[in-house]
Amino acid sequence: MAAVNSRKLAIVAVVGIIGTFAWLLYGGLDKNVVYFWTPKELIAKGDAGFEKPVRLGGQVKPGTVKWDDKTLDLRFVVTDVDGVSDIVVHSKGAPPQMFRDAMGVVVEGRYGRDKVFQSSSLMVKHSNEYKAPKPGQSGKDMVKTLMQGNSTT
Amino acid sequence: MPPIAGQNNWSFVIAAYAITWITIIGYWVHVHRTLRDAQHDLDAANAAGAK
Amino acid sequence: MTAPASSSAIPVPKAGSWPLFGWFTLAFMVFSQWYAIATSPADRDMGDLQKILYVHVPASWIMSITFALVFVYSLLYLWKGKDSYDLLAASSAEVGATFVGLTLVQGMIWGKPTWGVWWTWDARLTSTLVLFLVFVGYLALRAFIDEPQRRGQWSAAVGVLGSINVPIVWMSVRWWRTLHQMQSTPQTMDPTYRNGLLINFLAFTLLAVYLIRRRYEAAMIARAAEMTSQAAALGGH
Amino acid sequence: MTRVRQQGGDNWRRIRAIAWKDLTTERRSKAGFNAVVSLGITILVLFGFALGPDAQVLRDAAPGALWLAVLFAGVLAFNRSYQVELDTGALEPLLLYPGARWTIFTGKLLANMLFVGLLLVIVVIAGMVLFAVKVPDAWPTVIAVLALGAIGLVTLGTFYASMASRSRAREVLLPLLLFPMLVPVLLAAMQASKALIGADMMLEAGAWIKMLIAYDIIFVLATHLAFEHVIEA
Repeated sequence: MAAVNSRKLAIVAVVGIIGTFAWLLYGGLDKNVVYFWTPKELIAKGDAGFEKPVRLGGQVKPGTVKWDDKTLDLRFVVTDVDGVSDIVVHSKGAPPQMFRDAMGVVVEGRYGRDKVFQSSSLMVKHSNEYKAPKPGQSGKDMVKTLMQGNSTT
Repeated sequence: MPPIAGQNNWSFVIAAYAITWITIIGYWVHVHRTLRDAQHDLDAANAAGAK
Repeated sequence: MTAPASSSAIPVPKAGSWPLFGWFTLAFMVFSQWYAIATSPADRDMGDLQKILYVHVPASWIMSITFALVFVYSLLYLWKGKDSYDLLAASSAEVGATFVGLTLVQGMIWGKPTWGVWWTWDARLTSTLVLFLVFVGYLALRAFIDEPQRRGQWSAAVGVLGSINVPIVWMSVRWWRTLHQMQSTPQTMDPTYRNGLLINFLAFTLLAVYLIRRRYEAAMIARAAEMTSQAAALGGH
Repeated sequence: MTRVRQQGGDNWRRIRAIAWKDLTTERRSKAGFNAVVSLGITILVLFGFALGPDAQVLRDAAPGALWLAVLFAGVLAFNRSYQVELDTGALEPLLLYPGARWTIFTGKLLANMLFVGLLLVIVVIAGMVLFAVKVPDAWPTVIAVLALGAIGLVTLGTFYASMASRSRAREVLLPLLLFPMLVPVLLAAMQASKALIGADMMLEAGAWIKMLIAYDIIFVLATHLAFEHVIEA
C-alpha cells in the first residue's frame, strides 16, 4: 500500500515538474523582457528616460563617427532601423575592432538631459551570419538580425 | 575613423587553436595515463589474489 | 577456498579496436581543421577571426551532449543501480568539464578582438560559466566521497538536478543580458563556411565519444582492481 | 479511502515532529541563530564599505547585497541542520521508523524555512537602514518576492546539505554544489527586488516573479524525489 502510494506521488511530482517546465518555456513569460532600448523607445520615454542606467542599441549612423586622437573622445550617432530617431553618444577610449559605420552597437550608460548619451561601455553586436565579403554590401542586414535578437527569442 | 585596436587578427586565431590542441592533447594524455595506471593496479591485484 | 577473487567480479571493458579509432579521430581532426581553414575566405566583418568558429562552436556542442549524457546515465543509475551507468555519467562529466573550460577560453580569445572585451555578462557566456561550475561541483562531490555506492547515488542525484537547472539558468541569464548572437545555423552561413563547420562538428563528436569511452574503461578497470584487492584482503583472513 | 487519509495524517505528523525537533534543538542553542544573524549583518556592513559612501550606488546595490548576505549566512544554517543527527548518530534510527522518507526532508525544510525566514526579516530591516532604502509602494509584492526567493534557497540548501554535511570537506562542498544551482533564483530575486524598489527601469518584475514560482515548484518536487536516494546511501 505504501509503495503504491509513493509511486503515485512520484508520478504526480514528475508530471508537475514537466508541466512547470512547459509553462516556463512556452508560457510566453518573457515578452516584456528586453536587453536594450532602441533610440526611438528611449526618446519616447520622455522625461522618464533621462539619467537612469540603461542600455541603448541601434546602428552607428554612417558618417557620424568623430574620433579625437588626443583626448580619446569618441562621438557618434546611434540610429534606429527606421533611420529617423537619432541619439548622440559620447564614449571614451578606443572602440572594439569591429566598430564602424552601419554596425550594430549596444552602449551602456545614462541619457543626459543635454540629449547626449554618456556611454560607460560600448559593445559591438555581431549577427549570427558569416558571409564572404562581396563588393557593395553594407551592414544593413546585420542590423536587422540585431533587432530581431532583441525580443529575446 | 578611430584606429582599430589589435590589428593582428592572426595572433588571436593562433592562440585559440593552440589552446584547443593543448587541451585536447593534455586531456588525452590524462585519460591514457589513468587507463594505464588502472590496468597496472588490476594486474597487481590479480597477481596478489592468485597467490 | 572458493574461486579466487578474480576480475570476473566486475566485467572489464576491453580496449578492442578503440586505440585505432582514437588515432584515426586525431588524424581526422587535423584534417578537418586544415580543410576548414584552407577553404574559408576571410569573413566580411571579422576577417580571419572567423576561423575560430571551427573550434569554438564544436567545442560548445560537446558541452551540450555531455550534459545530456550525464542526465540520462544518472537517471539510468538511479533506476537500475548498475555501476557502469554511474561511471559512464562520471566519464561524460569529466570530458564535458574539459570541453566547457576550453569553450570558455576560446570564447574569450574570440571576444576580445570582436566585441572589445575578454568577458561580458551576456546570456550565453554566463550560462556556460554556470554550467561549468555545475560540472565542477559534480566532480568535486565525487572526489570527496570514497564509498562507491554512496558516491553513485549522490552524484546521480546531483547530476539530475544539475541538468534540470540548465534550461532555467539559460532562461534567467538570457532575460538578464543578451549580447551573443543567436545560434549560428547552416542557413545563416555561406556554403563555403558550412562544410568546414560540419566536418569539424563530426571530428569533435568522434573525439568526445573516444575520450568518454576510454575514461569509462579506465574507471571500470580501477573499480575492478579495487574490488579484487578487497576480496583478496578478505580471503586472506 | 480511510487508509489513504490515515497515511496522509501519518506523514503530516512525521513532518511536524521532525520540524519541531529541529526547531527545539535550535532554540535551546540560541548561540547558533545569533551567530548566523550577526554574520549576515556583518556581510551587509562589509558590502557597505566595498561599495563606498555614495547613497545612490548603495541603494542600487541593496537587493544584491541583501541576498548574498542571506545566502552566506544561510549556508551555515543548512549544514547545521544535519549536524545534530550526525553528532548523536540519530540519523539511522530516524530512517528505521516506518513511513515515507521524504517526510524527513519536508520536516527539515520547514524548520530551515522558519530559521532562514527569521534571518531574512532581520537582515532586510538592517539592510534597509544601512543602505537607505525607503519602504517601496509595492511592499506586499516585495514580501512575496522575499518569500519565494527564500523557498528556493532553503529547498536546495537543505537538499545539498544532506550530502555535503556527511562528506569530507563539507565547508567547501556545500557552497560549491549549491551556488551554481542557485544562480536563477538569486538572479530572479535580485532583479525583482530591484525593479520593485525602483532602481532599474529596464526590467519587469512580473516576469521574474513567474520565474521564481516556476523554479520553486520544480525544485521542491525534484528534491523530494531525489531525497530518498540520497538519505539511504
